[in-house]
Amino acid sequence: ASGGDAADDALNGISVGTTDVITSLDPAGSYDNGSFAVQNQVFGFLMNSPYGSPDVEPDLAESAEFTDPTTYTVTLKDGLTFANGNALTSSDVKFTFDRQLAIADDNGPSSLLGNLASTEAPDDKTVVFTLKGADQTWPQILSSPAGPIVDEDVFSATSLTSPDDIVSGNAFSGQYTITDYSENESIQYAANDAYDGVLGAAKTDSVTATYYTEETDLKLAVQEGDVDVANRSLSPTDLADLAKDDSLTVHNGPGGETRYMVFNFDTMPHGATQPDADAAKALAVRQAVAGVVDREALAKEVYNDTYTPLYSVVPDGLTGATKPLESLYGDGEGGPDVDAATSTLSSAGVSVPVQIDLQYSPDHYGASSDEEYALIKTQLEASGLFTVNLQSTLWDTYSTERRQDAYPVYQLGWFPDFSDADNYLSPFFVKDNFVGNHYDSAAVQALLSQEIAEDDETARTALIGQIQDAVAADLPTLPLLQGTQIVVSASDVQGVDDTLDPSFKFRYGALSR
Amino acid sequence: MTVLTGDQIAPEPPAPAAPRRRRSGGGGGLGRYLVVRALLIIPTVFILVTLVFFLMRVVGNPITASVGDRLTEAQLAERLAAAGYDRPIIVQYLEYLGQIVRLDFGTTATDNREISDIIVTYGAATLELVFYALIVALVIGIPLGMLAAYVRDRWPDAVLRILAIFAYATPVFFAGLLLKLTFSVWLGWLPLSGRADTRIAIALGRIENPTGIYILDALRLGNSTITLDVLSHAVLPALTLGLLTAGIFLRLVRTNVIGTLGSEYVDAARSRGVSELRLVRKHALKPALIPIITVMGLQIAMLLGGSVLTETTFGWRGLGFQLQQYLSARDFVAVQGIVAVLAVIVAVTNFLVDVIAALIDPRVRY
Amino acid sequence: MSTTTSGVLSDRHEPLWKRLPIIAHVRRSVGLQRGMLVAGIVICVAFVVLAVFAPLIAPYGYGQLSDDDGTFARQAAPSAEHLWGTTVGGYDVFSRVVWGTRTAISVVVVAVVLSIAIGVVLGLVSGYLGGWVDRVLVVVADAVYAFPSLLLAIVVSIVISGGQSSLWGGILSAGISITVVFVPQYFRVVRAEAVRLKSEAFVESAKVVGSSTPRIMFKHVLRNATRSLPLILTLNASEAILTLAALGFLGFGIGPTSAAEWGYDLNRALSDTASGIWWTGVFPGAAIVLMVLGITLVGESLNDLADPRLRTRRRAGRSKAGRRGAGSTTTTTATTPVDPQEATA
Amino acid sequence: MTAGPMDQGASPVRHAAHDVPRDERDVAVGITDLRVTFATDGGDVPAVRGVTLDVRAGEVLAIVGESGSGKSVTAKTILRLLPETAVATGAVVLSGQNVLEIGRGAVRELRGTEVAMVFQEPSTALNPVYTVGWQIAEGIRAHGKIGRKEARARAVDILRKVGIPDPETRVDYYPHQFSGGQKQRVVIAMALVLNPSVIVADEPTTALDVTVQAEILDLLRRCRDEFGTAIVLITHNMGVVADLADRVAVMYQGEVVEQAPSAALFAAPQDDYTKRLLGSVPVLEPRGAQVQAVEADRDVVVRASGLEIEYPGRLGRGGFRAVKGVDFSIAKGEVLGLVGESGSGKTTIGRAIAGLTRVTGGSLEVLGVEMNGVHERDFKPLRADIGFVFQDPASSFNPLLTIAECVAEPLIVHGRAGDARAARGRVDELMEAVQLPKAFGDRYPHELSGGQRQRASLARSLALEPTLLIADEPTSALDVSVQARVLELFRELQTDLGFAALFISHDLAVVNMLADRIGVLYHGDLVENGPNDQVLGAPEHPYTQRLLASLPVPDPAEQAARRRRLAELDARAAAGEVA
Ligand SMILES: Nc1ncnc2c1ncn2[C@@H]1O[C@H](COP(=O)(O)OP(=O)(O)OP(=O)(O)O)[C@@H](O)[C@H]1O
Ligand SMILES: Nc1ncnc2c1ncn2[C@@H]1O[C@H](COP(=O)(O)OP(=O)(O)OP(=O)(O)O)[C@@H](O)[C@H]1O
Ligand SMILES: [Mg+2]
Ligand SMILES: [Mg+2]
Repeated sequence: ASGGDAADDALNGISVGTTDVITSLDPAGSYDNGSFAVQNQVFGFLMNSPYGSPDVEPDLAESAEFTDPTTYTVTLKDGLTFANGNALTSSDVKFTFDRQLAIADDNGPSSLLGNLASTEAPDDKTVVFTLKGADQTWPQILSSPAGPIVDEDVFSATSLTSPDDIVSGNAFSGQYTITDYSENESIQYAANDAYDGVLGAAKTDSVTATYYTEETDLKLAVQEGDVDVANRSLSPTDLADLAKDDSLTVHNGPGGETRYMVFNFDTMPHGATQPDADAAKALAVRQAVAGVVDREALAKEVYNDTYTPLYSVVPDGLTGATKPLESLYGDGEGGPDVDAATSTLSSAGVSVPVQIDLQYSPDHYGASSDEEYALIKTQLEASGLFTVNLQSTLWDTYSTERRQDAYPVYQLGWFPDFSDADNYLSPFFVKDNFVGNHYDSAAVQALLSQEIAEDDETARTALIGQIQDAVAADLPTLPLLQGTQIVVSASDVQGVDDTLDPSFKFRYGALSR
Repeated sequence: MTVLTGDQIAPEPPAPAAPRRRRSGGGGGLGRYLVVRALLIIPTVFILVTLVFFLMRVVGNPITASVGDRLTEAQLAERLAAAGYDRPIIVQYLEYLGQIVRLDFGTTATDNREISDIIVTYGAATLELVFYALIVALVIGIPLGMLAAYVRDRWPDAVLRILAIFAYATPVFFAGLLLKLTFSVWLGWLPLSGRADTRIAIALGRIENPTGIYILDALRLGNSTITLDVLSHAVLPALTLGLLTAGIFLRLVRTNVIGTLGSEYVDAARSRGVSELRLVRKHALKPALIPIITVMGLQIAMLLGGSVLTETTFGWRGLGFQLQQYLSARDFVAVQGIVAVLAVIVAVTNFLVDVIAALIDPRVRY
Repeated sequence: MSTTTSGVLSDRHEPLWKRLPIIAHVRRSVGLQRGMLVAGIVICVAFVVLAVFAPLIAPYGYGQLSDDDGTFARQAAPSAEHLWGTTVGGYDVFSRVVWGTRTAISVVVVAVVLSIAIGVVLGLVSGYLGGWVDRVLVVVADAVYAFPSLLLAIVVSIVISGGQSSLWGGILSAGISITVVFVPQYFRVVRAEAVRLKSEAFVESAKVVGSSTPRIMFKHVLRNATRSLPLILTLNASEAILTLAALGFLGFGIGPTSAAEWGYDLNRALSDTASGIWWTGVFPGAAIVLMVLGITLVGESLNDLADPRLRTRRRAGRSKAGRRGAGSTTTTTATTPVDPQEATA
Repeated sequence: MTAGPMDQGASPVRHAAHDVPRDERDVAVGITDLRVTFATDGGDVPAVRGVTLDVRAGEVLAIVGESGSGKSVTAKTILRLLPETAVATGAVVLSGQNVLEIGRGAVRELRGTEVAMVFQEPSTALNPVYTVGWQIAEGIRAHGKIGRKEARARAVDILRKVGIPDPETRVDYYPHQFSGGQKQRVVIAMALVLNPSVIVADEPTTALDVTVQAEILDLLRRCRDEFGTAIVLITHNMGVVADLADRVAVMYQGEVVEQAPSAALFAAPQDDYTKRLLGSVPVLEPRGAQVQAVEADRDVVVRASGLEIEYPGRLGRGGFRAVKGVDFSIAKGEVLGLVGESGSGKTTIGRAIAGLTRVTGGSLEVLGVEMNGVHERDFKPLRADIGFVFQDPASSFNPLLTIAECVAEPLIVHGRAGDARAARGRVDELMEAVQLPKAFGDRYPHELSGGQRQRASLARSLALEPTLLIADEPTSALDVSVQARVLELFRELQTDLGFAALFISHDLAVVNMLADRIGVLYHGDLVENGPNDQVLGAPEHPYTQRLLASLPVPDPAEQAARRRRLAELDARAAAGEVA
């Protein structure tokens, strides 16, 4: 083979640049955005969200439904094949899910399948999932990082399969196949004729993805025309500069990423294990913080509007999302109100200023965390109600220590596994959740178990609203910002906006020139 | 970055006193010396591996680092146990040593790749970079160092020395940024980052048995566009790392050449009517090279260290860059493995440097 | 070299201030060497002044985001209010560069003091006593030395700070992690000196007289083994600054609300610089370069002055009074200067 | 300044060159009113102060004088090899050109062709990384277009002439593959190869053993005779002067104080300084020392029997046996002199007695303690009874302590005084004993002259009134005149205090002055051991005989006779080998 062919192929195609990092091409070995972004291009799902919607529809499936509250039955489309020609049957689907559970890799997404009891393939086209409990998010889970369907003839049942084997085995079931794969350097995609799912055929035959190590390099690359599309991540400064460039278009789409502060109910001021423990005072402190932070300022000044204010634990754009915090605290329109916060504190009898030990991690949620928390500190202190002791800690220590109640108030962020409001609720507020901040509300937990089992769309949406209201009142976490998906493209590239949707999946198949 | 210069390593006169001691051994002496010297690599590597093992266990684990904000306490504990990270550290250490002895460095914790695979893939990139940088450093550092020694204490010497200090004083990332802005963005002459254009990198990946050293692969393909592209990508990183090293070399050569210029045999040659230029070129340089080479060997460790920053700055995916990524991910298996290999490389280089120094110095020939 | 210290000690009868290390060096230097030394000293002194008087010189605090007129604009170009503009975080660049001097110098002091203390003691014991302790220490030092120093610094700084980036935590962990990298160097040098001195006649004469080993080690060996320390000290000081900057640049340093640190500022300025906002990166970058330049100039000059082979000497043939502006030779008719080209002693 | 009548035919005409009537053209180098000044930290140092000299073809001019008198500087000026801190005025005329005034290129042309130099230390004068052939050829090729082959042929030729065996092969050897004497021959070959009219030899034999020195002097003599070269010979050894020089110039503090034909100078020195210099030279003459027989065991201070000392090898390699089974003893109050060539093991024995080097075989009893396998703990108390004087007085003092502190060190260590201040009284006494002003106690070692430092060193070694003193070449770093005074002092003190001593030296004459008995070491074996007169008067071992014969004496006539004796000895040895 000579270099000429590859160069010619690619010239007609689209080149995408990113600073993502891939840990594994094998869906069983990764649970991160960078890897999932690739898997989304090349693997089909039983259920997947079409362009423009957060909600899932059958993808490789012909139909899918709950045959009883804990049984989910999927019928596959006719004549499905992988790119290598192998038939894609229910046996591959069963293989896919069994192997996720069998491998349960350290870095894998098997925890998403915690509710899966068994997978059966009664015939070539039918798959029956048996769940441990009623779970209305199951169709969404099928579109999550745990859901890419893999070829049982290429993948190993018990261990991770190497990228070389996957690529040479051409075991792809999505819109694209990978023809050349150099991990974290470059990927060459070619449209997969065998794909026949909800997304339709890829609009461009050939896509090249280049992986940059530095945001600035990506910025300069798209500016210089080295890449047509720059997708994740560009710093606010870079974006502001690129927006001035006429030959480029900056696209914004809703993002699923949220940033919030966590209050540790034990160690926060007046928390349960503090000498001056008082639940009401603690609540007043949380409410006062909520009333003083100025989200607009954070979004604008620190993030140049690449993040938007977030007024609920569920981000805007998802089915069922509301904005309870907008009216509950501050000036009632989302802005801060020091007077209101002052009276909240004084009526609860909290003596001011309240000393807050605020923690954040400088290396996990982007370098702008430094600015974000410096500004929050300034805002809190400017109110005169708080003195803030701000401290940053590297992520690894941070994520260990935060569970050990070392941090009274601290920063966290969330990126969804799938585009369902529940993914922003259950992991946070069920008993023994991952946050571990000792918030334990029986009411909220009851609502959650009701919501997850509710198969009526409208009723479930209402329940989701109620839960948001309840946690907005208790404030175990204080939502601050919601990410936006921002893509910069050459002006002649089309289709970017089609795929910047609340599914948070950026599909190269939508792009064309 | 660690800068050691000749006069620190060998504070005594430049004439290589150390190797001379080995002379008396007679026939088998060199062989035995080499064997003992080679065996010394083992404790070096052992100490480093041990050091890294325990340090890395203190700084955290890859699982918490990667999914610490998604999993509940119980789920996390379960995964830690599955990976064996909850066992007593000494048990883990012994197990690791056992693996090392079998030359099995394991697979990385974060992305499940064979360490040996990583070494081969990224080692080639680092090798290429360090090689280019060394060329730049030698081509610039040695002649300019000789020139500075020749014109010592006059203004060209001062200019050269201050330039050398600048080369060394400018942090790699700062120099890299300035070079990038100048040559890539402003002048548009050279590519920004990476080792080759994406399409060309793909083409290079497709050839049979790629060495991973792009320039070799490109030459094998015999396509001038590709070769040019590969070379143009190498210019800035090689300059950044090379100039830094050249500054150090310049200083080293200058000091040592001035030192040898003061020795009696130079005076003796002068008394025979040998010209000044020839004195510098012939009489002063070669003996001065012996300590210079020894220090240059030590600089290899520095070059590898410097390559971390250079690789990061220029998106040059080599061992240094990879190492930093794994470090951030607290992937101790990967860090241990790469460090062990780096340690071997450094130890072997120092060993080879000793051998080369011995070859230049006829007094240690047997 | 048997001219051990006679040169450095110079004349005992000079007033004390003239015998202080740096001053004595300046006085002994000549021509370009003096020029470089003085330039280096001036730069270093300037930075020390900046550090000491940072609160007076810097218009704002290192972590200050607003003043009475309200919040600072972000990435504002240099103006009367913000001499060197503001950063992406809204900090005043000039103030942070000035405060950064403090951080840099603190780290240098911590690193150098610790590594000298540890390195000297280990080197002395190892070099003088020899035996298996020596062999083990040498192998360990070589091993640590073979480790890419930046990585070692990163790992150690994480271990020490536990990932926290407070002011003193940051300074100490940066300092200590640099120490770990430097100790082998001091160890090597002091050990080599100790080994050399061990066979010097005056040490042997103390031995024949029956002096105890500790007495010999500290009274005779240590005091004579320190001659090359000032040089390494300056070299290490500049490396400490570069290492601190690299740590900060890679995100293992001190947070912006705890202290000002140039490497961190440079990191945050990366995308600014690529977007034409030059002032956020150029100033901290230049501060690093300048400070390292100053220290290295001093170090190199000390080295040259300490090494008889490298030291330039004044040309003879002039009266004592004419000694000041030495360097070039005015040739009187009767004087035939020996050609400088030829005589490279 | 003496400008002696130069062309009085004082020296006998011995060779062709001297048959040519002397005229001005005959002057190979003419130096007129040469002044050289160095810039130093302490101000300008006038090193040469108005020297006027000339050397003629086929003549050896020796320049003698104490250390620092400006001999080397004068010599280097002839080739304009001074460092840039030096400023020279006056004239050095070489083949009609004033070396100090001509351009750089012209000087370079002269070097090698008109004037060449032989350096003191042959091992440092040769570039270690090039073959000797390369280095010789380089000098040839620096002066004219000469092919590589031809240059090499000439190199081989000249090596043969200076007596390097098998020059065709050796021309490709590196310097380290030659012995010290051979290296000096190579250096001389380099000087000779372009047939210069002048050779400047700066202490060409100081680094060599006496036996080798004799060979090199022979070679220089042949240069003069066969090539008609003028030689400027710098030395501090009056024996060498007597052996080789036609004319002698005596320098003192940068000036030539006397200039005379060799025989005349030795016979009737004019200048005071010259007289002092000649008077200080130790001469080998029978001393008739009274030898007390070793009577009882308790009178023996040191007894070695079958003493072996091996230095451990590096990296597990076999060790090096420096002393191979030696028997001797030193009685109370007796001085044993130890001589031998460099590397024969003299220092090693001295150090073993002081407990600085481990004894590896046989037995060495020091003050009743067996040193083979001794523990420092057991030996430490005895250290008070042993004094040690080191060769180099400069390095045997801690440069950071005052003389008084250094001298007080043994007193403090052995608890005779609390600190340096308390010991001051005793220190002053000791200073007086070695004839040093008390005030010197407050000085630092580098502020004393070499001779003064050696006195201080003696004072320190005597501080505890030892019964045994080990002196390892205590005067070899000193000028003859200073050496004479120190030796005198040593003798006086020994007589007064009556300590036993091991006196190590490579100079037979020096040992003879002090010792009651002499031991001669050769390659680690004690080949001779007996009373002075026996060893010097009737040496048994051939090495001792050679050693005695090689020793130049400061008397031209006597030296000529000795030279003949040595030649006979060599002839006999050669014949013996054949047989
Ligand atoms: N490079 C130099 N810089 C300063 N002073 C020097 C230098 N070289 C020689 N001198 C001084 O010049 C004087 C004469 O030195 P020179 O070397 O000629 O002595 P010398 O007679 O050869 O003595 P020696 O017998 O010890 O070799 C001495 O006082 C010496 O200190
Ligand atoms: N520390 C040592 N390790 C190994 N060999 C040594 C050591 N010291 C001396 N030797 C060797 O032992 C032999 C005797 O050395 P020693 O110093 O006793 O000689 P010397 O007679 O004092 O010579 P000189 O007249 O040159 O001082 C020499 O060949 C020398 O190279
Ligand atoms: Mg001399
Ligand atoms: Mg000796």
